[in-house]
This record gives sequence, C-alpha cells and structure tokens, in this order.
Amino acid sequence: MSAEVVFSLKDFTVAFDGVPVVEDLSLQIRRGETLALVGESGSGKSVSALGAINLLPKSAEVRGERHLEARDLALLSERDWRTVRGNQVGFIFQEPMTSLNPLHTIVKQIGETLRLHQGLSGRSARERVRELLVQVKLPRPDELLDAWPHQLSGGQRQRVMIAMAIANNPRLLIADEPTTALDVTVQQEILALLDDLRQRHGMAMLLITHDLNLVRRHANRVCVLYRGRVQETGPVKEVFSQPRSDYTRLLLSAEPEGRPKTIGSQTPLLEARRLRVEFSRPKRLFSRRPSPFVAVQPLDLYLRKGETLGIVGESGSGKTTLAMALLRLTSSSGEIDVAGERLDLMSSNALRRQRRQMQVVFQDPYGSLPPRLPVADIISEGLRFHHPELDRAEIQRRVMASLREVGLPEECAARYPHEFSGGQRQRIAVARAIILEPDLLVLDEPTSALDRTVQKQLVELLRDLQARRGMSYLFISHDLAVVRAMAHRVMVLKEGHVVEQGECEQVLGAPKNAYTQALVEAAGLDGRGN
Amino acid sequence: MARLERFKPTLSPITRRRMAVFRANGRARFALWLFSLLFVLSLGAELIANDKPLLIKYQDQWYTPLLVDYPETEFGGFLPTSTDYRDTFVIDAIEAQGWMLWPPIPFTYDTLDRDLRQPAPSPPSTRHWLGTDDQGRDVMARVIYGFRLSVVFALVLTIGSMALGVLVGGIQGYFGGKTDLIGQRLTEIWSGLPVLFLLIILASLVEPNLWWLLGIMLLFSWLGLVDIVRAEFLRARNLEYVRAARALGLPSYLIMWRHVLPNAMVATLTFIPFLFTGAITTLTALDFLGFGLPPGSPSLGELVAQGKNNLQAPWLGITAFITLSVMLSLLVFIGEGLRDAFDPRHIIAALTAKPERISTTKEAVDER
Amino acid sequence: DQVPTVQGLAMYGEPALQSDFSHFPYVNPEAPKGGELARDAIGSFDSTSPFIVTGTPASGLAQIYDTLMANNPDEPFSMYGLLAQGVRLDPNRRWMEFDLDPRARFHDGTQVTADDVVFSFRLLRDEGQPFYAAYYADVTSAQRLDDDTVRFEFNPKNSRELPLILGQLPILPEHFWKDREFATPTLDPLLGSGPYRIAKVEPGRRIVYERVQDYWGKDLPVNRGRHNIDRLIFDYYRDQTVALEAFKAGNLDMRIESSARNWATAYDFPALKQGFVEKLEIPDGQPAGMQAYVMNLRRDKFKNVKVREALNLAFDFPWLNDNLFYGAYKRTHSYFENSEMAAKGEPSEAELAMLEPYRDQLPERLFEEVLPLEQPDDIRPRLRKALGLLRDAGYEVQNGQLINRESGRPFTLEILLYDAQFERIVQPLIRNFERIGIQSKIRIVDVNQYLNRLRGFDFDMIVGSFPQSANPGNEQREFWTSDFADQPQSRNLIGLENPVIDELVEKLIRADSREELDTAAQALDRVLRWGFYVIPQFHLAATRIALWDKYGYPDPHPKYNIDLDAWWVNPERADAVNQRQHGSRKR
Amino acid sequence: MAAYILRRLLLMIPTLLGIMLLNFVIVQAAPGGPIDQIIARYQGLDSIASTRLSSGGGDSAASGGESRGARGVDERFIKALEEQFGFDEPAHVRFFTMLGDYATFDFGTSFFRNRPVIDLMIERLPVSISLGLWTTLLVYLVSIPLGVRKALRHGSRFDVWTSGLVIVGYAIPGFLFAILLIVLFAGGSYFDLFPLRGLTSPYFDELSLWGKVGDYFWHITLPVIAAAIGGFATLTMLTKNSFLDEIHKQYVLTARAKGASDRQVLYGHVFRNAMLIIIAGLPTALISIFFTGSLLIEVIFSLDGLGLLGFEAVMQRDYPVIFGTLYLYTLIGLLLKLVSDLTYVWVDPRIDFETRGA
Ligand SMILES: Nc1ncnc2c1ncn2[C@@H]1O[C@H](COP(=O)(O)OP(=O)(O)OP(=O)(O)O)[C@@H](O)[C@H]1O
Ligand SMILES: Nc1ncnc2c1ncn2[C@@H]1O[C@H](COP(=O)(O)OP(=O)(O)OP(=O)(O)O)[C@@H](O)[C@H]1O
Ligand SMILES: [Mg+2]
Ligand SMILES: [Mg+2]
Repeated sequence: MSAEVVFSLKDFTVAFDGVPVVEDLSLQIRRGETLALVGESGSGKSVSALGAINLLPKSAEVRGERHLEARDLALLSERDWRTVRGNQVGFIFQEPMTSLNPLHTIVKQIGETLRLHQGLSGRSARERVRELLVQVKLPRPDELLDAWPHQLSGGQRQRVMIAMAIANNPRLLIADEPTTALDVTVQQEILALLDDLRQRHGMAMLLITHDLNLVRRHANRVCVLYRGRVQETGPVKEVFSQPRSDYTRLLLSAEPEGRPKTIGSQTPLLEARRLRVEFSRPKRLFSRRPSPFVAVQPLDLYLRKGETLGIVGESGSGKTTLAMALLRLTSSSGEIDVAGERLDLMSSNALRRQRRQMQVVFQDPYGSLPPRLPVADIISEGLRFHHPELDRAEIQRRVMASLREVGLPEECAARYPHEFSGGQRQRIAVARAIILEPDLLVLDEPTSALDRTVQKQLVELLRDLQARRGMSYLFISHDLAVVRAMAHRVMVLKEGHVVEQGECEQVLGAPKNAYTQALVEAAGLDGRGN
Repeated sequence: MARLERFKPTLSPITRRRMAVFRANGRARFALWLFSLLFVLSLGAELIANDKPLLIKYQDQWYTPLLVDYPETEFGGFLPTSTDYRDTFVIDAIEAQGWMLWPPIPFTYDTLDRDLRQPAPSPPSTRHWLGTDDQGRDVMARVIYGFRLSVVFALVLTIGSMALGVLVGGIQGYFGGKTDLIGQRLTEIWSGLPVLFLLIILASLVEPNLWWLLGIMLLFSWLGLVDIVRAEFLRARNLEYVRAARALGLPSYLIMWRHVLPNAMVATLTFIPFLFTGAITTLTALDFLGFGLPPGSPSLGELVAQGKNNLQAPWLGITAFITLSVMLSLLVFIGEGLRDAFDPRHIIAALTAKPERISTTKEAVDER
Repeated sequence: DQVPTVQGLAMYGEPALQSDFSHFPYVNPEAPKGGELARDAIGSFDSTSPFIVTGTPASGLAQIYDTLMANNPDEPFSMYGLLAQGVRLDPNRRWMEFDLDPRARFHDGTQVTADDVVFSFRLLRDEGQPFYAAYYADVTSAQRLDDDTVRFEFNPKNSRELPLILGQLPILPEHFWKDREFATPTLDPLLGSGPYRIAKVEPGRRIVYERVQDYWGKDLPVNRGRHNIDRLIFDYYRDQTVALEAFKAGNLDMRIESSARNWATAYDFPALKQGFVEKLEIPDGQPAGMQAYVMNLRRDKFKNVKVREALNLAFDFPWLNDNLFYGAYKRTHSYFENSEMAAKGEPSEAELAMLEPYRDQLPERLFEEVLPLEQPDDIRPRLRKALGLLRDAGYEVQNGQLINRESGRPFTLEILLYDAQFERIVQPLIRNFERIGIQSKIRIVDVNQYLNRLRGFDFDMIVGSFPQSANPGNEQREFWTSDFADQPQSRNLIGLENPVIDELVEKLIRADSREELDTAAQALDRVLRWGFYVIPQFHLAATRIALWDKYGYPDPHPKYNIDLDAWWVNPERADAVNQRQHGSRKR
Repeated sequence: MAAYILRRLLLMIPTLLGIMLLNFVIVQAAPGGPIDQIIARYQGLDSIASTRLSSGGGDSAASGGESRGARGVDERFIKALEEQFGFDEPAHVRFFTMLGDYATFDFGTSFFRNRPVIDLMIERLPVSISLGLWTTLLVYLVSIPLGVRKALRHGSRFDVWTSGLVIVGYAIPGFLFAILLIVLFAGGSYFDLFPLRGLTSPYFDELSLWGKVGDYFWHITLPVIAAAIGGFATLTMLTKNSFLDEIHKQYVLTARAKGASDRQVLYGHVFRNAMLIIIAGLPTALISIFFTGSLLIEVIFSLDGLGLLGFEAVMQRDYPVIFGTLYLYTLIGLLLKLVSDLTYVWVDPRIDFETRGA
C-alpha cells in the first residue's frame, strides 16, 4: 500500500454562517483505493465532498489544505478547475432526481462531459454515451438516450449520474451515496464496474454511504464522521472488527430490527384491479406513433387497514409509477377502491377531501419540498388546511413534535429546504406526511438517505404509528432489511409485472421466483437482524 | 449574525430573516426611505407649493386661505370672487396692514405667474427653481403635484393590473386544458378591443378625469402580464413539489397561491417597477395624444410633451426625465431588495464577511 | 364685336399695368437662372393630383399647370394674360371670351387648344373637388368658338370676381386625360404646360420639380424674371421640430416659421451666427383676418351684448403677448385688420350714409363713440368694468360665483379645443373669467369630435378664425348672414342672425368700386365690432422666413403676396453656402 | 400535439370574428366618421397625425382654408360620399360584406388614399420590419448577456451602475430621446453625422450593393437606437432575475462538476431554463414594436411604418385601413402566440396543455 496519494484533505473545515459543520477533517486516498466516508445523516459528508472541489454555495466558508495529487486545490484558478472537475475528478451527487438538468436529454448531458474533456461530439459521442449507458446497466439504452430526466425512474437517473461521472475515467471518483436508488442486484453490478475501473485505471474513490455492507465489501479504508468530526479512520476490517469510538459501535450495531405487529383487522383499505400505466413514446416526424411504453402491466393489489405492503423490485420496474397511479397522481387505467369508494371515479373535490387520508413521501425529497417555504410552513401546510380548527400555538407544537420524532432539531423550522443534508430533507418529507396521521401512507424509498441509526429510529416510529393509529403503509424500498422490518406482505416487481407476492417472511425467506432469489441473495439477508 | 439570533417573539423567524436581508441592502433601504419621504411630502403638496399663503394677518385678524375662500373684498379689493393672492394689488393691500406667510414655493400647479421676468417658458431662477413651462406655470410646483398624482395613479393601476394579470394568467396556466383554451381566446378578444376608440368614445360621453382614465387603463393594462404568468404557471405546475402539494390534498387556490406563485413570480416581480412607471408613461402618452387628463392637470406627461415642443427650454425635458428616472430607479432598487429578501438562498453579504463582488460560486469571482 | 380685347383685368377699375408692360414691376428681369430651393412640408402626400377629393396631394403641384391668366401680387386683384393672349369681357358681365396664345404648348409639345380649356372646365366642375363646382356655379356654359377661342357665359346674378377667378382655371391636357381615371389619385408625373414639371416623386417623402427649359411662356411679360430656380424640392417631415433641425442642418434652404416662440428662441445655431442664414420678416399685404375666441350666439348666455362686452374685457392681450409670444404679435381689432377695409375711429361720412337707415336697429354708441377696445390697459380696471356690465346684464356674484339674478343659475362656460397647443392661450383668459365669477373650463377633444360638435353648433366658445382676402366677396355671406346661421357645416360660427348685417354684406358683395367696397366693409366691421361677438386675438401682419443666405429676392417685395417665383439663386453666394450646407453629402 | 395545434388554428376563426365584431361596433360608435374627415379637410382642420403629434405654439388657429371659395360642404356632396363609402347600407350589412371580403383576403380600399389597404400595408412593411427587427435584435443582443452578467455579479458595483444605465434609458421618453439624437447627431447645431429621416437616401438607386447596405444602416441607426433605448431595462432585469432564480438549482452544480465553464453553464444550461419567460414576453413585445410601439419614432424620423398608418387611420376614421391593420395585427398576434406556446414545449418538454385537476 505504498501507492501515491491521489487526494488528501488536512484540517479541512467548512462552516455555514460561522457555525462549523465539518471540523478538522483529514483524510488521504491512494491510487486504486476506496475510502468510505460513513456517518450519521447530517454529519457533513456531502458538504466535505462538495467543499473539497469548490462546489459549495457562497454562504459556506471553506478552510484547510486539500490536494489532488501534487496540486493544491485551494490555489486553482477557475480555468484549472475546469480541467479538474469532470475530468480528473468525477462526482456523483447524492440526489440524482434533482441533479440532472430537466431540459436536456440524457445523451446531451452525458455527451457534454465527453465534449468538454475529450472533444467528442456528434456520432462518436453518442456511441460512447450509449456504451456508458450499457455499462451502467440502463435498460432500453437506445430509447433512453433521447429521453428527458423526468421520464426516468430514480434509479435510472442515478445510473445516468454515474455514467456521467465515470465517462472520462477520472483519477478520483467522489461518489455520494451512488446506489441508494438501485436495487441490490444492479447495485452489485455497478460497484463491480467501479471496482474494475479502480483496478484498471488506478482510480481512487471516495465513497460516501450509509450501507455498511457496501463498505465492508468494496472499501479499503473507512472514515467515520459524527457531527462534523472524525471519529476514527482505518482499514475497514480493523475499524469494523474493533471499533474504537462509541459512535462507530452504535453504527455497526444498528440494524433494522423486529417485525411488524400482526394485524387484527381484515377490512381492506385500498384495492386496485387491473391497474395499468402507460407512457406514450415520442413520435418521429412522418412515422407512425410507436406503441406506448407500459410502465405498469395490469395488476391487482390490495392493502388492509393497519397493514404494510412492501414493494420491492428492480430499479425502473414501475414501483413509483404504481404508487403515483394508486394515488391518482398520474393517469392510469383500472379500478381503485379506497375505503370502499371508487377513487378513479371521484370528482376532484371529493378526491381532495380523500387525500387527507392518503399521504405520500416522494422518492425525491428535495424536489418535493417547495424551495421558497421554510420548513415549518412546509410541514404545517396540510395541518393548517385540513384542520382549520387548530390554533397557531397548537400547530406550532405539533410541527415541533413531528420534527423531533423524525430526529431533527427544532431550530430547523426556520430554515429553507436547501440548507439541509439529503437525509434531513428526507425526514422533513416524512414529517410532512405523518403529521396528518393519514389512513394510508405511501412511502417511496423513505430511508434511502438515512444511516442505520436514524433508519432504525424511523422504522420504529412508523411501526409505532401503525400500532397506535392503525395506519396502512405502502412501503417501497430497495433495502430488504428495512422491508422485512416493516412489511407484512411483499410484492416483487420486475419490468412492470408482479413476479411474486405474499407474506413477507415467506417471500424473503424462501423466494420462489428466480429474480427474487437473486435479489435476496445479493442483499445478503441471512438470519442476521432477526 | 447577532441580528439573526435576536429573537423577537412577534415576528416569525423567517420574517425577521427577510427583514434583515432587506435592511442589509443599503441601497434598497435608502430607496424605500427616500421614496416614502417623497411620497409623504407630495401628499402635503398644498403646504409646500401653493399660491395661497398659509397664514395671513390683516388688520389684526387671522386668515387661513388654505381652509377658507376669502373674497378680495375682504382685503379692500373690489372683486367679490376668491382672492388672487399673487395679485400685486392684493399683496400691497395686505402687507400694508399685516403680513402673509407663504409656503416655500408660492405657486400651485396651475398658477399662471403674472409677473414673469422672461417670456414663458422661462429658465430656472430664484423665483422659479425649475423654471416655468410654456404657459408660465411653475415647473417645480407641477412636478410636486404631478408626482403625487402619478404615484397614486400608478399605484392603483399597478396593483390592479398585477392582481388581474396574475389571477387570469395563473388560472389559465395552472388548470390548462379547456380553461386555458377558452380563457386565452377571451383574453385575446379582449386585448383586440380598440383602446384609443374607447377613449374617444369616453371623451365624447363624459369629461375624462383621473378615475375614468384609471378605469379604462385598468381594463387593459393587465393583459401584458397574462402571457408571462401563464407560461410560468404552465411550467411550475409540473414540478415535483406542486405534485406534493396536490398529494397533500390542498385546494387549487392554495397550491397556486402558496406553491406555484412564489416560484413563478420572477417575471411579475421584475415587472412591478416597470409596470409602475409604465403606468405613468401611459398617462404621458395619453396626454401626449390628447386623450389624457383634463387640461391644466399637473401631469408629468404634459411636461414631457412640453419638453419636446420646447427644445430651446431644456429644463422642461430634463426635469421630466429626471423625475421619471429617479422614481423608476428608486422603485427598481426597492424591488431588488424585496426580491433578495424573499430569495431563500440570498445571503446577507455583510454578515458572511465576503467580498462585495459576489457570484454563485467563488470561482466566478476568481475568473474576473 | 364692340367689346375690346384686353390683356389684363382688375377686380375694380383698370389693371395697373399697361398692355405693353414687359415684366411685373417688382421682378428682376435679369435674374440669373439655376440652383435649387428645398422647402419643408409637414405631413405626407400620396398623390400628384391636386384637383380631386381623394388622396393627399403633394405641395407645389400648381407649378406644373398654366392658368388662363396670372395674378399680379403687387395689386389687390388683377389678372394678366398667360395662356390667354387676350380677354373680352361683356360690359354687362354676361359672358367672357379668352383668346389662347397659339404658341402655348404642353410639356409633350402638344398645343394648348380651346378644347383643352372646355375640357378642363367641365372636368374640374364635374369630377374635381366640390369647391370647383361652387366656385364656378354661375358659369352657365363653356364653349369652344375656334381652336384658340373659348367663350364662357354667365348667370346674371354672378359675382364681381367671377371673370377673374375664371382666369385662375388651370388647364389640363385633354389628350392626356382622355383615357385616364381622373378621380383616382395617382403618383405619376402628370402632364401640364407650366414652368415646372415633376422630376421625381417619392411618396410621403419628397417631390422634386424641375424648370422646363423650353417652357413656351418663359418670355411672356407675366413670366419674365420669374421661375428662375432650376429645381424646387419639397421635403416632407412629420414633425415641425425635426423640420427645423433639418433646416439647421442645411437639408432645407428655407423655412416659414409660424411660432413666435421658435422665432425668438430656436434659431440660434452656428450657421446663423456665422452669417450663412438670414431671418426675414416680410410684411404682409393681405388682410390679417380675424382670429378670435368665438362666442356661440345660439346659446342664451351670450344673447346679451353687455355680457359679450364684459367677456371681451377679460382678455389680457398684453400679458399674453409679452409672456408667451415674445411681443411678436399685434392685437387684432378689426375683422379686416391690416387693410383699408378696417373701420377706424368714429364713423366716416360715407359709412354714416350707409348706416343711417338702420340707426334704430343699431346701438347708439356706434354712431357716437370711437370704436371699442380702446379700453384701459390694466386688467384690474377692466375687470371692474366687466363686473359692472355683468351687473347691468342681470348677473351678480354670490359666494364667488356669477349668478343670473332671475334664474338663479350660475354662469358657466366651456371652451372647446381640438389642439392642446391652444391651451396656453386659453388658460389666461379662463383665469380672468374666473375672477369675475364665471366658472369656465377647457375641453380638448379630438378633431373628429370637434367637428361633430361644431356641426351641431354644440359649443360655448371656440378658437376660430375668419380669414379675409384683399377682395372680400361671396364668402362674407357665409361668415355673417342669417341664411347660414343654422346650416350645418356653415362658417357662420357665431350664429349671427342680424338683418342689418345681412344687408351690409349684400352691399359689400355688390360694391362696384373699390371705394364702395371699402366703405361697406368698414360699416360691416363697425357693426360687427360693436356687437362684441368675438374676443379678437392677435395677428402678425408679416411672414417669418428663415433662409440660407444664397437667394436674391425682389426688393421691395410685392405688396400683397410674397412671390417666391420671382426669387433667384445668387451665384456669388451659392457656392459658399452650399459648401457650408451639405459639406460632403446629402440631397 | 398536432391535434392541439389544429384546435388552436380553428379557434382563431371565432377569435378573429369576435375581435372584428367588437371593433366594428366600437369604431362605428365613436363620434365622427370619415365624412366628417373629408369636411375637415375642406375646413383646413386636417387631423393627420402631425397635428396631434407635432408642435406648434398655439399661435394660430386653423384658418378654415383659403378664404376665396372655401365653403361649407353641401349636403349633396355628403350624400354622394356616403354612397361612395357604402354608408347608405345598414351596419350589419356592411359588417357581413366586410367579413365576406376578408374571407377572400380582400381588405378593401382606403377611403382617403383610394388605394387597396393591402398595398398600403405592404408598402409600409419595410419600415416596420426594419425598425422592429433591428430594435428587437439590438435589445435582445444587449439585454440578455447583460442580464446574465448582472445575475452573476448580483449586488456588485457593476450591477448597480448597469441597472442605473438601463433604468435611465427606460425613463427617457423615446420620442424625447429621438429628438435629442436628431439635435445632437443630425441637426445643424452639433454633430451633423446622420440623416434626419427616411430609410434610404434619395440617391439610393445609384449606389453599389455595399453602398446600399451602408446607406440603409446609416439611416436606420438613430431610429433603432431611439426605439431600443427603452427596451433594455425590462428585458435586462427579467433576464437577470430569472437567472438569479435558476442559478442556484442543483443541476447547475452538476454542470459545474462536469467541468463546464461559467459561460457554458450559463448559456448551455441555465439559459434554456430561464428562457421560458423571455419567450413568453416575445410575441407581445414583437407586436408592439412592429405595429404600435414605434409610432412616435416613425413620426419623428418621417418613416412611413405600419404604426403610423394605423394611427392615422384611427384619427381619420379610415375604416378599411383600421380594420385591415387590425386584422393583420390580430392574425399575426394569434399566430405568434401559438408559436410561442409551441416553443414552451420545445424549451421545456415537461410542459403540456392538458387539464390538471386536484
Ligand atoms: N446551505 C446550507 N446552509 C446551512 N447549513 C447547511 C447547508 N447545507 C448543509 N447544511 C448543514 O450541514 C450539515 C451537513 O450536511 P451534509 O449534507 O454534509 O450531511 P451528510 O452527512 O451528507 O448527511 P446525509 O447523509 O443526510 O446526506 C447538516 O447539518 C446540514 O443541515
Ligand atoms: N414520464 C414518463 N415518461 C416515459 N417513461 C417514464 C415516465 N416516468 C417513468 N417512466 C418509465 O417507467 C418506468 C418505471 O419507472 P418508475 O419511476 O416507476 O420506476 P421505479 O420502479 O420507481 O424505479 P426506481 O427504483 O429506480 O425508482 C421506467 O422505465 C421509466 O423509464
Ligand atoms: Mg449527504
Ligand atoms: Mg422510483
């Protein structure tokens, strides 16, 4: 391990408004090495990464030494930065849903990196982009080349981000939660791809993640961050087997535990029959319109009161689409019954009344928070409308309570969404949904950006709510451990089809379908955590 | 920072933050202060520029011409009508047996100065600080009264057209479909109405005054905003957070008001100062075409027209121009301050101790 | 026939010039030819046909046509042969014959014949602007006697001027118009026989005339020393201010200024200071006419002459002149201001003789006092006098308002304007009205509405004008007589219905000699003025011309009109001035 | 989308009909008609635009024409005119005749100029297009980069003084500025560098091609500057503010992380996102610049454009021209609106025009 140091930080400090969020961070990454940066949500991982390559907003103060190979990053001019970023340093943003330019097609966005640093353009660039898309396992690459980001699923967008970051074979890849939106099988393939790049090109990688399994399998060294301070660094094996700090120990031991309470009632809350969603494909000039893309093949689904239905499956298999269709947030065909009423036939007024009882946490928390409202207003919004009888003090009280419940400090209330970490935003979105105490809550990857400790806390909160209020959950996640801790039943989707469904234990414990088997295996769901 | 921390229980922290941002912008603060001052002063125009004295003492009696109309006979003249206090006869009569307290500018907007030292338009002098117009009226007095009139006119027109424009454009853009299709056609037909003819017809039916003009202009001025607001709403309604608001079960009006509008107001907010001055210019144009305020009204528009017709009297055009540009600049700067205050990402420069030349990222500064 | 053939006709008596005159006395017969004269025109044009209703004709088009006779601007109204070599006028004025000059040619070389004259007459009367029909209404027939002779016959009631205005008939080529549409506007360079022809037409922008080198009539006595300039250019501007700048920049050679303010202040630029530009004020020989605030007598409030006199007293001309017009104007007193026809002082013997029959219908003062308007100069005594008159007329001031004692209604007044520019001359008047308790206001409307209201005589007071020529005639009926008082579109704006005036107007029209005319006009003037029907404004009695100093002109100028045709380019100055004017470019 | 476009195109017919009908009613209801106009001409009270827009000193009243022979107009003549203009027929008949003519693209003949309306409009196109095109171009070419730069340096001294500059430009009344330009750069008092009027020189035809181009731009410079001066402010501020709004979005960070330069980020990424509003304002801006906005500029530079044509027609009550120009504006306006709606979709593929409910 005497390879040269590619990237190093020394006494690196970032502060917002004079309040430090990262203090005295020092780390080194060598050629071909992966350093994992783990830590609590909001501990300053993303900020450090962004700060290192000068991508923080002007309100941030950055201090300390940072070097890329021999170059002092603090001294780079804008011109130099242009050759560094995207070329020598690849960056995968934590929130892929909002990080793509909504108005540029995929080929254009990836092609731009190629054009900027390799001078590729036209056909050759397109070819190369296609190759990259295949490498990151994007389905239907030819079609998706010309798609806009809003036509992609969360995981697909994340893979586009990855393709963009590795397009120029960077020296250093900073991957901020690169696989949160991917199912475990794809995740494995992507990481294998990155490992391959490391080996072949000697790429160094800064891997920011909450998934300790990933760290265990793919990182050489790990650095644990807690509240902006390094708790410990060292080779993965060492740190994981003999954690020195309390926090590391806590982190390692935290696993979603327990199982959902069995349900008493059999009253169905939600029922869908022959639900089908399609998206029309763009028509080329002077040609016939191609047949539409069916994102959700006709399927039946039901959910009882107080029950949790876990939905797992391949990235891009239609989970989000299905959820949106069930809530009538996207147009679909088929019948939907909610509490005995036909949702799909409801007038808009009735639908609006009904919505109080059906809340949702979007997969893209950042995008779903109105940027100009402070958090307090965002969270209290539904309350104020649906419960006009509450006075201001009461609303205030409930907002603070729900913030506390999701593990956010109260002073967050006066801040705007962009001033939070990814995991914090996710929790704000959850707080907004649970404050209304709906009958049905759709959770689209609500824990993807959370570390295990917070994840555990959230899972417990949800289960507790379910027990107390009899809420039903539609729980979409790639994290099978969390699904197992939450769901009574599971439904496995692939390419819009239901490939398997049934009791959670049964499906995850003894999968019948080949795809489910692969999934369970890749997730490493052994007996642990039981 | 300390300022941010200071808690005032009555204001929500976010309001305090906005106010702090606004206050930190010296230019905007100054502009707001100056504009308010000017407006308040102009509200008291009668006390600043008037051809009646504020107070008269005559034959040991007090007179308040601003409040009471005294006939000239009261002061020993023969005219039984309201006294013309600028008449030398009257001045002599009163000053022989008392005194008069004059406002700083002893002319009102329509006083014809009977004792011009030079033919009208006469150049600035100690008697007429900004000279007179081509009828021999004091330009300064006209500007003061004109400012008041214009501001009131523009204020009402701006608020009215903003409200209407945003409402119509917003509804079209947000709901789309038939609402949009039909609404747009209706606005198109509406905007096809011949304003000039309506004004002509109006002028033949009634004698146009400020309120009539305001009414007519209000009917049409909002049309300019509709397209832009509609476009912004068309875009914003697809954003994820709007979808989230719908999922919350909020009614459309709340979604539009609290979610779409704040994020779709860039253009509208930008336009406010221009709408404001545009309203004044419209008045100008109408005056210019002869469909404007009744003759004699203190309108800045008339001053502009006079400026053009009297190139040899540059003080007319220059005064009009300076008045307009000061008013516009103040409004634009206030507008910028407000924009920043409501921008969640705006950072108070003074507090972060960053150099003045700020840009999105630090590099942008380096480059230049 | 016994009727002698003459070369000239005068309105009254004999023409001043003998039949063998070689040129008009004021012209410079040796004037050099050449050069050009660029003038401005405001607005636009889209037609080269000046005779028809439609289209806006360009300026200067009369230059391409010859008339039968030419006017001598040095006399009140005398015409001398141009196309017509000789004229025979029936002593009883029942007919008239013109002998055409056999040399007369159109620009294409065709001879001007009697047929062309008859053709032109009929064409203009039947298809031309309606004023031709009115103008020549008393001509009963026009016929060709032979190739060179035309005969017009008149209705017995014809006016005195008819023979002379027939001399003004422009002659159009029949062969040219035969297969063309006369009534539609055109932009073609039309065919004429006059001293100039159209060289270039740029619609809305410029029209250029060039001197016809082989003009058939160039050596005629009426033409000698005239038409000296080679090219006449009319440049169109939409805006006066810009036209003034164009003049300053040297794009225009000459500019007639109508604004006293501009004359006093705007002509202040380098070329003028360096002596390249001169400012002329050429005295006017024409009567100034009456520009005035006109009261509408159809309204009851103006029925009382005392009220009208009181309103007259409120006009403060000296202030207006000093403060708005740089002292440029003279007060108008008479309806025939600036002429022999204006009444003066006490009535003369002749006037008295004419007025005596109507003594009982006329105010006593008319016979005894000098004419009004010789009032106190200062405004305060005048207002006092006005108040007194109003009191006599049954009004009194209550709470600052003038109230009719009988009806209890306040005296209000609205001055109707169509052009905001007049506001400045009306505001001061209104102030004075207000000081005597009359609630008055200005109303500015667009021209269409203005006309509409005029048509229905729906106004209190307007700024109107009654233009006069040196030879008043039929138009006086329209101005002053009862017949026209209620006729829509009429020019009897005042709404006069006074039998005395009606008869005086007839006397004026029927006058047989200049003296008789003058007396009748003076008597009419006197009666009108004692009626205080209008508040007379002011007049200039001169034409203000700014000029790039390269032209020669008659000195003195002809008495009754400025004859630009008699101007010439002074070759000595031309080069230097041209150099200064356009330097390297333009035109 | 094709269906949408078709629907929009079809809806233009009732829209146009509605506009024409309303205008027909209102225009006829206005006091004073073309006949009064002709009479006005006789009485020397021409109401061509210049009397309204030009300067005088109130020195002299309209004289009522030459004293000799100028008379009131007799009723017979008026009758004849009424017949000629078609006023002897009831209003609804005239309206339907007009509609019929318009359907066959016959816009009728001007009352006063006796020329087909369509010819009049075509004749004036060069001026309007020249002014409109160059003004728009100038405004957009200056304002957008300026606005972008101001957004980048928001709050800096550069931002302040450029704001000041464009605001001052906006505050100067256009016609006053035009006169100022003329006095300074085309008059005889200061610099005599530019022509005072028109689109080309009188000797245009004799020039070489480049000479012609040069001559054209030489003439158009001052009018375009005068017409553009007021246009910078709104567009600059609009660009600035919408850039400020976009510049903080996450995708900008992504673009920067790719190594794109400031320019590339701004013009390659932010521009398209910020452009929507700018496009939205374009049809109105174009229409006003082409047809109405330049009226006073046209008067001052003696240019015959559509703005002046329309205004004169209104003042003269030249109905065929009024309706012809109106029809043209409206039609172009409607088409532009459709085009701009389609550009929205092109710019932002997420935009659609479907109904959105609860
Ligand atoms: N613009 C900002 N202004 C103020 N505080 C900020 C801003 N951005 C981030 N923070 C704060 O900085 C801290 C670190 O944020 P960071 O995004 O680095 O967290 P993280 O470790 O990436 O967490 P996660 O795992 O949830 O993404 C958080 O507490 C966050 O609230
Ligand atoms: N607006 C759209 N237009 C066209 N195709 C779309 C659109 N939205 C989604 N899709 C396609 O539908 C499929 C399902 O997408 P969806 O977002 O439901 O996936 P997902 O199961 O939620 O995946 P992930 O786990 O990655 O979020 C994807 O292949 C996606 O490309
Ligand atoms: Mg993070
Ligand atoms: Mg998804």
